[in-house]
Amino acid sequence: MKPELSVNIGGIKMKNPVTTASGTFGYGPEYAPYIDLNRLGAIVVKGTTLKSRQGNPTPRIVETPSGMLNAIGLQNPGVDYFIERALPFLSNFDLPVIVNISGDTVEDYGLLAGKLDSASGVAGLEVNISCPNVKKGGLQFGSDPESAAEVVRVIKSSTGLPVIVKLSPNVTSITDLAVSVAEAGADALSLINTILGMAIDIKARRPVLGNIMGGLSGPAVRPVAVRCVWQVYKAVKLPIIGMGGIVSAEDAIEFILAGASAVAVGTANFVNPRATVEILEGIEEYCRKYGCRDIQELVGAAHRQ
Amino acid sequence: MKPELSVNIGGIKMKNPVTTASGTFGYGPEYAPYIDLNRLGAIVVKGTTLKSRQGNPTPRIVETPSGMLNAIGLQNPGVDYFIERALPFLSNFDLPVIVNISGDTVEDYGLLAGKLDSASGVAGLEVNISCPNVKKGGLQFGSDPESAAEVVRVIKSSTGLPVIVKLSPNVTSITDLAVSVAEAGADALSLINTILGMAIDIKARRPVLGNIMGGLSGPAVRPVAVRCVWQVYKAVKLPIIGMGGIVSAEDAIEFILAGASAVAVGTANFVNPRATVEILEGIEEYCRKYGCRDIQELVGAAHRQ
Amino acid sequence: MGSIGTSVKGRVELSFLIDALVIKQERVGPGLYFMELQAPEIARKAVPGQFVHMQVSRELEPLLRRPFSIYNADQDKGRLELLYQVVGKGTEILSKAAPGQNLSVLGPLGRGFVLPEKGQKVMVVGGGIGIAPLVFLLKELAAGGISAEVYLGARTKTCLPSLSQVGSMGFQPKVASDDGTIGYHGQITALLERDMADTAIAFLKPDMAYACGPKPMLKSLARLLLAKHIPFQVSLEEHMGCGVGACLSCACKIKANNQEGYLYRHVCVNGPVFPGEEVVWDEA
Amino acid sequence: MGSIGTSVKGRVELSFLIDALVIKQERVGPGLYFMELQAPEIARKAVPGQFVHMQVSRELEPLLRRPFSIYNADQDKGRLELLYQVVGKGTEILSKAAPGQNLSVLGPLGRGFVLPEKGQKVMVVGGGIGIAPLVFLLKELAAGGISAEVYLGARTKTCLPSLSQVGSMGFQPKVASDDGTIGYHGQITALLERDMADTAIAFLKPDMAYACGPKPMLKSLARLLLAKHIPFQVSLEEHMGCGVGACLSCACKIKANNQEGYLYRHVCVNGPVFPGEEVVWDEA
Ligand SMILES: Cc1cc2nc3c(=O)[nH]c(=O)nc-3n(C[C@H](O)[C@H](O)[C@H](O)COP(=O)(O)OP(=O)(O)OC[C@H]3O[C@@H](n4cnc5c(N)ncnc54)[C@H](O)[C@@H]3O)c2cc1C
Ligand SMILES: Cc1cc2nc3c(=O)[nH]c(=O)nc-3n(C[C@H](O)[C@H](O)[C@H](O)COP(=O)(O)OP(=O)(O)OC[C@H]3O[C@@H](n4cnc5c(N)ncnc54)[C@H](O)[C@@H]3O)c2cc1C
Ligand SMILES: Cc1cc2nc3c(=O)[nH]c(=O)nc-3n(C[C@H](O)[C@H](O)[C@H](O)COP(=O)(O)O)c2cc1C
Ligand SMILES: Cc1cc2nc3c(=O)[nH]c(=O)nc-3n(C[C@H](O)[C@H](O)[C@H](O)COP(=O)(O)O)c2cc1C
Ligand code: FES
Ligand code: FES
Repeated sequence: MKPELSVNIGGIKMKNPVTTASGTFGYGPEYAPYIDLNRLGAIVVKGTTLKSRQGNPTPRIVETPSGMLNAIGLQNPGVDYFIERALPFLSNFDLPVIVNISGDTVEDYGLLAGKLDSASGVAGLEVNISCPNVKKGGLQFGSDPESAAEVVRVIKSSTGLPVIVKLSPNVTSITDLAVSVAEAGADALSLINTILGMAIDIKARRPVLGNIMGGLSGPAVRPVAVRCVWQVYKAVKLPIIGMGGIVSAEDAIEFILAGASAVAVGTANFVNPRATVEILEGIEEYCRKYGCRDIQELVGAAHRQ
Repeated sequence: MKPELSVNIGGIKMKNPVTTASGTFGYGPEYAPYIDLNRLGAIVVKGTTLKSRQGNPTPRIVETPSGMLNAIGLQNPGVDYFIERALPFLSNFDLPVIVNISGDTVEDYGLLAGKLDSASGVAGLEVNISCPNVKKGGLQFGSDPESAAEVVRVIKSSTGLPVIVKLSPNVTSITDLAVSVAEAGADALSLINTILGMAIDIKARRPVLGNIMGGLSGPAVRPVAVRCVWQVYKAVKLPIIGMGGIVSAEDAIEFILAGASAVAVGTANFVNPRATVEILEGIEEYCRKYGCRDIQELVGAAHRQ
Repeated sequence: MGSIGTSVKGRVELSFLIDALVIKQERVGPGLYFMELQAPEIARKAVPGQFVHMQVSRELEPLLRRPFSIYNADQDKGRLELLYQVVGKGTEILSKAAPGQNLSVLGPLGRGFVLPEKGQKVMVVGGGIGIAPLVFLLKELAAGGISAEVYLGARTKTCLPSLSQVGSMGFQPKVASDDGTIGYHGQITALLERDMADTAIAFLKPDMAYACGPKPMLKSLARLLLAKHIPFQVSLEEHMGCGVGACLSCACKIKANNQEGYLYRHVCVNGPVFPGEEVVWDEA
Repeated sequence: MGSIGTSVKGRVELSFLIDALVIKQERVGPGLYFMELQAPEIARKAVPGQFVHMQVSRELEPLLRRPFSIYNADQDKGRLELLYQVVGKGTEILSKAAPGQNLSVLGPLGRGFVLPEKGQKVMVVGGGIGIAPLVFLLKELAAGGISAEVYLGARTKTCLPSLSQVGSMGFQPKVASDDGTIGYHGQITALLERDMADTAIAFLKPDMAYACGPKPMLKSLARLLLAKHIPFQVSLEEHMGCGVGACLSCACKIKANNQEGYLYRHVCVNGPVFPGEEVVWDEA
């Protein structure tokens, strides 16, 4: 019997719980040669801003033990270009498109939401208030519950699209943030964004990354991400998209048991371009093996033992 | 020519910058079969509390990608036992003994400091306000700058010993904490303690650790630790003992270049009981290779490029 | 918590960190491997029940060492033997180590079995891979001219590669298998319980029992032995960090006259062998 | 930023993720290895200048793939050849892959060299391991009956294992080594500069130059070629995450008519080969 895998993330209907982590999957076409995009539960595209951004100086990436640091700096062609040139490609597929948005100011978020609200083919917004790699905005909204709530309120008043708020682990209490954005009207939560880190080149005696600091992702951060999902699941009732170091179906299940209704695959795509699909197949297999008829049975199950 | 490796950590004279991370090296005798303890710059012993503590239920440890989670829960025989039974062993060696202390209350810290002040053979205190594995105290002092400062003031009024404050990475701004404890009179800083994380057993569908959450350590956390040292070095003038995922001399140099005056080796001891000494030798070699006559030249050097 | 100092002295003299050459690596059953290592210092000092803490490769992933009981130590050749089951990443990597390769081995660690006096009646009960430390014990018993009743259980016949070896030492092991492919069809503790009850067999109450195996087996066994007031020693397992008493990971509950009724002791230094009467079995 | 869509179509048809059998692994110089892989789909589609993104092992540490230029592609046999230098952890592990092992290979990736028209005068300049993609290029030039002035430089004689191969294709490479063990004693760009200035040699201005090598070499070369208005194509390197244009890690500055004077383009999809005139060399 095929287990029921569909999930509803704050109004976004996904045929299965596997999606992509923003910034690790481009806009879709990059991975189309290797997997059938239609098999994804949803796609979350690269972080989009109001105006185009060049991004940070190089090097933008450095490998670390079981992980990597990135400091891309939100390079992207801007929301208008995105709507005109990237979105049409995705309309060829039968999958919800979630647009990850970042602003320098609260107003930016409102304007972005407005533009995407009127674009066709957008299923929801993922609000990045947690990017550690840009100077203005980014993490500054994500580390203060009140600012975060303000961003959410402005977005909610600019669009009827489902709003997923992406939280940062670089805070004293991720649950305070979660509670605050939930009260402000968020429809779902994504966690986690990368953890602030850095690496130093001991020969050159200077930071490796052009931006000095970057965001840690990959298997190394998984225990932190699972903990965040666990804490937030306890604190708020919103559906959670869990991410951070997922490379296998077992990892994905760990997030689901901790409380995630869906999972996003990030860094793993770089290692294995078919990671998303293989993880989906592994989840199906786990359900069959353990007699789970509906993935819902697993969501947060580790809290109930 | 032998490079000058001695460092002074807030009044504690270390013959070289390599010490041990509290809780990973017992009280010294555990590793004496494998290395000459006299070669260490200092020893930081297991976290000590006023009364003996049983610690957390098992499992207390779980391996994660390039790291591990622990939730020991500060098992220790209490400060009196420590002074009577563990300290004498260390008096056989020519190395500063730094005692890591944890309290449930601010008063506890004062009492601990008082008792250790009058014990002979203690070179300094490392104040753990950042343990994620105990319910009371621990991290609660370490995440609020004002509480942290209060702990430091009470300790400073109870002892003339050098006071090293150990900070947690589980905060929105580690520099706020650093500035606050510096103003309260801390003589040095240790960073970082472990990062809060967890793991779930997907067969049993429950958290692996008896304590549910634990602290992440090992190479996986190194980028986060280096970042913390970098940020804190910029923010305060106190000497820093850097730690978090150091397994090789290269890793140690990374911390020193980021701003650490000394380094502590933790999880690596479990993997290689001779790690401390091998790291020390590697630092010496690096100095020779790059013509560095005094380790001081390297401290924070990555900020000056 | 009297472990500071007391357990130290021994180890200062008795434990070594060495690079050991893999002499032999052999598959001896389903997922079961036999490994021989050149480790003279360790082989010379090892006693039955002690273990080694092994780095499965030079890479830092997986990070931690893995503990394995000493299956046999050949002092003359300076060799250590291990018998291990592939259960996860670390043992998988270990099983691929080829002869000629070096592995970092820390040992011998922990406290072994307290051997019986000559003339004492002894029973040895092993289940699954828990048989590993008992074979070394049986070798020492045989060398000391001590006979023993031996009970060995496993999932299936092919998981009992040590049987002929134990036989050649002069023991006549009673055997059980979960699937009935060899010996009694069922658990080894069920066989033992039957024998203990069967007056025809004239079961002689031993002076000391030695046991190692999976937790559920040890629990059943403890129930049987405690009921008959048979003293016993068990080798326990816990997840380990350091293996040398530094990290306090490998805690197990041992009965104590304190408020809680127990103290945490540590498998790596206070064990792995503990007196069975002192273990808190409900929790185990 | 016109990369969305444009660079995509090609890749949908032309790139593959396959498990490739290691056919041959050979040490051909100090830390230099030659590897042959069975990868028919990739070999069939590859053009000179393209690269593959390789997982050096099945383990997740080191985590990321490593990019390597295609040194040669044998369509008939369905084989790919790589020439690589051990510089760190990943290449170290790769050098231990034995024939018979499978490696995950993603490719062919990126845009290769734009080949010259028949009759055009061509120059090829390679330094160190940068020679790797140029050998495939030279093979195609030879196949197309195009002759070329070839300049190859390396640290020392033994770092030039491709020399005889290039010779057997009919080229007469000019050679330089840092230590003078072969050819000109000094940098390859110094030799080239000398030749360009030497009227006796009658240096003929090429219609197109192709280059790959360490950044400092490429910079010197760019200076020389830009001064003489010689068009050139260079293969660049940047640290890579995905290799397919998804992560935007591998940025390099390409001149543009905007406020900043440059745009970031990406080595993995817009390159690795770029027109030399368009690269911002001060930054590179
Ligand atoms: C004192 C002692 C003696 C042992 N003797 C033997 C022996 O002779 N033969 C044998 O096959 N096995 C023995 N074991 C069990 C053996 O240590 C584990 O099977 C092994 O560590 C599993 O590693 P893995 O990476 O394959 O499994 P994974 O499950 O991937 O390991 C993950 C983590 O859990 C730990 N772990 C998993 N299972 C156990 C376990 N049962 N005990 C302790 N830690 C565990 C691992 O060490 C590692 O840190 C012994 C354990 C102890 C404590
Ligand atoms: C398009 C392209 C083609 C290449 N072709 C070849 C080739 O044919 N032969 C060859 O020997 N080398 C080639 N390289 C360089 C090769 O990718 C690196 O030497 C290799 O990645 C180093 O890995 P490591 O783990 O041994 O080194 P480490 O220094 O341990 O690697 C650490 C990280 O840095 C990255 N890195 C280190 N050096 C480079 C580099 N020069 N370029 C890009 N990333 C780097 C690694 O990929 C890894 O992510 C090429 C690079 C690129 C971008
Ligand atoms: C190269 C790279 C670029 C990223 N860009 C974005 C982004 O634009 N917006 C965003 O919200 N998160 C971004 N992230 C964070 C990921 O979406 C994800 O939260 C994080 O990487 C943790 O998941 P992982 O460990 O599976 O990669 C980026 C991560 C990486 C590695
Ligand atoms: C098993 C274990 C026990 C620890 N106990 C303590 C402790 O008692 N007090 C303390 O301040 N830190 C404790 N720590 C934290 C370490 O001292 C260190 O800050 C941390 O592990 C990071 O360093 P590492 O990655 O090198 O291990 C403990 C860490 C581990 C792994
Ligand atoms: S494993 Fe560290 S104390 Fe036992
Ligand atoms: S490596 Fe990811 S965009 Fe080039």
